[in-house]
Amino acid sequence: MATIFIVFVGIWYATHISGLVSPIILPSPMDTAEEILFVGNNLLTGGYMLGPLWMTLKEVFYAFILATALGFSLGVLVGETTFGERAVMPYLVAIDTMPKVAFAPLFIAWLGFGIESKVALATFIATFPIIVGTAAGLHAADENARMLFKTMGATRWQTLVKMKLPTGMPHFFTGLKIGSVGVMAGAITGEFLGGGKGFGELIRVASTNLDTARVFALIIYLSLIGLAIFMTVVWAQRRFVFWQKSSVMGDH
Amino acid sequence: MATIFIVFVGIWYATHISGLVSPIILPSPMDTAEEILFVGNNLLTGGYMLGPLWMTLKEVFYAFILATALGFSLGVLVGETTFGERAVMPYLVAIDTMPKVAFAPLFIAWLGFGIESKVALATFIATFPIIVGTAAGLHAADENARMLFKTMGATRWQTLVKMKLPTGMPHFFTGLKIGSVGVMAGAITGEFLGGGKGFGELIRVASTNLDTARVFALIIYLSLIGLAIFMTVVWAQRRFVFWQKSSVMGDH
Amino acid sequence: MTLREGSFSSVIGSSGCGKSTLLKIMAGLVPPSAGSVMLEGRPVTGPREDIGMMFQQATLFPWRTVIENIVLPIEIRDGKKAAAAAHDKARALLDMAGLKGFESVYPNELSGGMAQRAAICRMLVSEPSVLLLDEPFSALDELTRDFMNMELQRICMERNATAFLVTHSIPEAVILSDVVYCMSPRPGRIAEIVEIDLPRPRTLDMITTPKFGALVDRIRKQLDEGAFL
Amino acid sequence: MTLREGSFSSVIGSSGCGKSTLLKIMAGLVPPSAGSVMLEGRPVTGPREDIGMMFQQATLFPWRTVIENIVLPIEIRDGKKAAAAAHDKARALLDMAGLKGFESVYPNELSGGMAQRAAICRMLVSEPSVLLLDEPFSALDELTRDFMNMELQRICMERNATAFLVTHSIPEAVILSDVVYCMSPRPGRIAEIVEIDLPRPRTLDMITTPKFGALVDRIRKQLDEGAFL
Amino acid sequence: QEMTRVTYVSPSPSAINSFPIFVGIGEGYFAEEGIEVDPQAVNGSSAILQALASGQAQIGRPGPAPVIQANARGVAVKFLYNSLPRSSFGILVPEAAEFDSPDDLKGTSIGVGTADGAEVGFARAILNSFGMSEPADYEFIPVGDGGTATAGFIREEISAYVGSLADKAILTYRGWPMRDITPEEFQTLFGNGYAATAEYIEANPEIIEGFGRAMVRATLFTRDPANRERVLDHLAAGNPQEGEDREFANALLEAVLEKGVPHDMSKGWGYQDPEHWQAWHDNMVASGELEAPLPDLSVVYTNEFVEKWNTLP
Ligand SMILES: Nc1ncnc2c1ncn2[C@@H]1O[C@H](COP(=O)(O)OP(=O)(O)OP(=O)(O)O)[C@@H](O)[C@H]1O
Ligand SMILES: Nc1ncnc2c1ncn2[C@@H]1O[C@H](COP(=O)(O)OP(=O)(O)OP(=O)(O)O)[C@@H](O)[C@H]1O
Ligand SMILES: [Mg+2]
Ligand SMILES: [Mg+2]
Repeated sequence: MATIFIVFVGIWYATHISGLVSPIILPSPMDTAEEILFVGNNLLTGGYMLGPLWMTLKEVFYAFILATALGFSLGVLVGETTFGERAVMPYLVAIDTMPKVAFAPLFIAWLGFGIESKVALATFIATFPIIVGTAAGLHAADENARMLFKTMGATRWQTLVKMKLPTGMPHFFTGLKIGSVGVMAGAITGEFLGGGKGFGELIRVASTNLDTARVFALIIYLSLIGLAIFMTVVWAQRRFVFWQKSSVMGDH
Repeated sequence: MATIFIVFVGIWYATHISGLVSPIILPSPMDTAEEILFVGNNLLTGGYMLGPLWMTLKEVFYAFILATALGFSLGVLVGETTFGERAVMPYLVAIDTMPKVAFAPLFIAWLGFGIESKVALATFIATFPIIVGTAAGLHAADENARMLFKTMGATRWQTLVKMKLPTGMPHFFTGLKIGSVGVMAGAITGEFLGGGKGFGELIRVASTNLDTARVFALIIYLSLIGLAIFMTVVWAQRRFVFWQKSSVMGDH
Repeated sequence: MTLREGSFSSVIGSSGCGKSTLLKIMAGLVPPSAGSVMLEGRPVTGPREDIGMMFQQATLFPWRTVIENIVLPIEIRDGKKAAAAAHDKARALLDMAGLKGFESVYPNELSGGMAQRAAICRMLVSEPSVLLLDEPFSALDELTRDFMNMELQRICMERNATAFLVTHSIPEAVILSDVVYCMSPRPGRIAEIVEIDLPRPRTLDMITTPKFGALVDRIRKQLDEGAFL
Repeated sequence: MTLREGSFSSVIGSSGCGKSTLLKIMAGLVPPSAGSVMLEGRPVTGPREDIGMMFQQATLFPWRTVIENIVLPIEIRDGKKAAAAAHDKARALLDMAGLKGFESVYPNELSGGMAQRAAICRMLVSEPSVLLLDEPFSALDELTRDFMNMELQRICMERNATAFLVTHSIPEAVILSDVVYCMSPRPGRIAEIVEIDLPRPRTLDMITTPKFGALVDRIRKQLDEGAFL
Repeated sequence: QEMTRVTYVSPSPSAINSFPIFVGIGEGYFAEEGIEVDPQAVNGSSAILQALASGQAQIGRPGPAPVIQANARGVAVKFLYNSLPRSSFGILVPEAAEFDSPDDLKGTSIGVGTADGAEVGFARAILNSFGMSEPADYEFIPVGDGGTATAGFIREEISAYVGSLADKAILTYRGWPMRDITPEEFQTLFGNGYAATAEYIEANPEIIEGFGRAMVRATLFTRDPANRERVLDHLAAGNPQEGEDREFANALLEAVLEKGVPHDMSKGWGYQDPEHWQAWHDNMVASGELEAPLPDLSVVYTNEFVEKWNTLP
């Protein structure tokens, strides 16, 4: 990991000193490092960036919860019922294909400039992968397990809860991992498009001011948060799908 | 499906005549239908929209191919090797969390305003789900199958190609489905951000002109294309993962 | 083919002749291509909950410990509370099956035979009135198998349960059953029906009686006739 | 425990005593907690390709037809072309196993016993010099089983292959083996080693000889002693 | 005193571009009028108009072209206060480039930003007047913001960039000195200003009055060089990041102030010249952005409050 990092920074530095790319587009690693320190310092000393960070974290948190709940419910609808698969799924796909950007004004019109409209956009972006993952998971149960539940006289609901859902957990988590990353991107996009005093706005300001090193620094902080969310999901998967080998290690 | 459609349009119409929402935010269904006819007519008669449509289709097509190839390769790297899982995955997650918008200038600087930069952005967005899906698929093989391949003296490569990959197909397709939808969103976002004479630009222009009905109509055409791509993937899954029940039907 | 209430029937036949399929049809899991299945006077159209079924594969759920797997039918029928109350019963069944001490182990730590035994316990825990068993003892050693056979007989007699067993062991079929159905190879038809008129309860030492031997021979001959080569 | 080249050994013991684990250790799939495995003078540290192994589950791959599943070891060892060339051989093995006509069927259409037979064919197709078999015939009817046993003996003798069989059937162990290892229940230890000095080739009618009966009894007694209840 | 809350939306998060708002807040001018301003930022004029139309915001700062467009679509939005009487856009070329006049750009590609559709109309109007038409004589490439514009210059894909005054200041400050080659006569194509829906104006004339008065006071305060430090403080409070580099903030403010000087000081701050509106309108009709001329252009803006605003207490 460290090796990759060094190689990566090396290439970056080489590109920089070659002068091929203007610093407005690609700042030097040193400038970026300096800005990282600056932002870190600002955050640690309770500077003006702390508020935006907190705002974005809140958005991401709420959106993730909502997207999980919504994606899971819709995923069950789509994966479990013919109605869902035939009648609902095409709409979900169609809606997800649409440029989310086009919906931002609608969200603002209905939900205002507060956190709600950003949460809505982020939820919107992160929900689809969870739907697809959950639905795929519901198809993963094998014939024998299905038949066993039938002979036990299980209701459809019981079959779902006690067999299909646990069996489909690995698929659900695949969706959740993708969604967890989407939620961050969604929150920032939401902030770009309207209102919201979060990190996205800081990036936007830095970007309009062509302060690219700052943009990079802010983005790196966001990435770390995104990584933390992703790792939480990975951890949750290890914890809840303990019966499946979820790591490469110990494999060879 | 038709029912949903009618209910949906009904609510839309009711919202419209209630006068709660201004037509520049939510146009009436009739206006939208009119615009749909207009756009359709324009496309069929070889009007000026055909070029942009073709451009966007090309972008989507190339990006999907690229994202599948890239996502698959990286997914194998991440799912199969400890190096990939430990050292590469965190970078991939971190990069994917970053607002793609921030990369647009870099892509344009390197690839220009032509189709390449849009393809790059769309690929970028669609790759991650495919990586996660592929990697998850590689963990899906069970203990017995792994041991069997070991006793057969299979090389790591053979184990991968002849056992882990086929076993992981359902997961791979989950990623592909999510990616297929992302690629469309990515192409349009790319067109929004700079250059590009595709459908995204038509949407932009209509949007700046506050011609919301036109925006909706254009978006609906995009959705249909997105739906077609998604359905192609679903079809491919039915075809290639024939041993798994991939539909709800015939289940109860 | 008629199963009397409280009777014990076995099906024996060459591999692939359709025994598992027959069982699934009887359980209402697979629609029969011809004919119909009646249970207690009513036709079986869908699965019924007083049927206990065991498949050829153990089909334990990896996210539940052994004991949780066993009380699953109770949980499904009567809810979580009843399932918790049934833990003692499940533990008794585990003891009987020689799985003492494996209550809280996850199924992927069981050996093949142990998984099969756990599946039998799961089937028995809800005291179904009809038992459909697909080669329940195939992965067990002879001793355990004999013991499990006797337990099965005891349980069926105690509850007046109707049992239907698929097996490949002729002695097993004879010692347990009132009727043995011999199936001919593909396409599977019932070739002969052998009534076993040994007195109940059966004991293991009946195996050495000449009458037992004669029955075994008769069935073997029947199967040899339809031999697959 | 030493296996002579070309010898046929069996392991018998109660369910869960560690037979499958022993087999996996011998195949180099699981590291032994103590002791070591030597094959042809060299210690086994990882899996080796001249070992043919059959697990308790058939483990056929659902995306390959039966014949493609069977030629898989060839495909892995010598590539696609060799695999195509081995189709005839695979078809001969299928015929032998009574699976004629099932070449192009996918595994989910096979019955339990048929899948097991297909797995045996897969193991045999690459003509391994060491065979490790985990209850290969448990889901087969007696007739098929006897026939498969004789085939197995023929194949081993023809190729001078070393075989190691886990089984629950004492007669099966006796008729096939040169040595039978009896394992005690958990924790599994080798309790007794019984040399079978019946002449080769063995035939099915040896089962009725008194010598055979004596050997079976001896092993049964041994197992009864360590009985699990 | 009861405070009335007014949500203000600007097309970008910059505080400097909306300086009267932030200085007015900082100096308490709005509070004196009983108004509590809640500043919000969206992306571009269309989003502002959508926010106004939905009632989520009361006052916004859109460009004139989108306001005309909205009225054409039956959404009654009125321009109230012209804060950039001199064009806020310019045709920018790199300092060292040999272009001096728009007709030098014949046969080239010109980058246009994405912040506003208005700049496209602006540039097209100018190029049209030089007898150039798209696509025969030039080509527009939408390049997004300044960062992508520099990428376009580096790759030599664009020869000029139609950007805002802020873009010019920022690019220059970041080491990409830009030159504005817009001919003087096009300075009448004014830039963004303050607007509200006709409905809101009708229902709350006293708020509009107070709001405008506070802005005029803030403008005067800002324009007094003696107050510069305090002004920069107020702006930094509104957008700390923008105000971090004071020298940069000051440069940007200078550019904004320069374009904000009225053509005719006697009409007062915020005055809108009907001729300039007509020019915008005609340009839009000529370029086809507007399908049909508006029957009555005067509904698009109003000068009825200008006098009251400029009568200071
Ligand atoms: N993955 C595992 N993790 C921990 N313990 C295991 C695991 N697999 C098996 N065991 C334990 O190891 C012991 C031996 O198992 P093994 O599968 O070798 O038994 P076996 O002799 O083959 O039994 P059977 O005849 O039932 O197949 C059992 O007690 C079992 O609980
Ligand atoms: N899913 C399926 N689709 C099509 N054919 C099937 C399917 N499952 C089983 N068959 C066929 O039905 C026949 C009977 O299968 P069944 O599983 O009932 O056999 P069985 O008597 O239980 O054999 P065994 O003793 O080997 O378990 C077989 O010939 C098999 O090929
Ligand atoms: Mg069967
Ligand atoms: Mg075993």
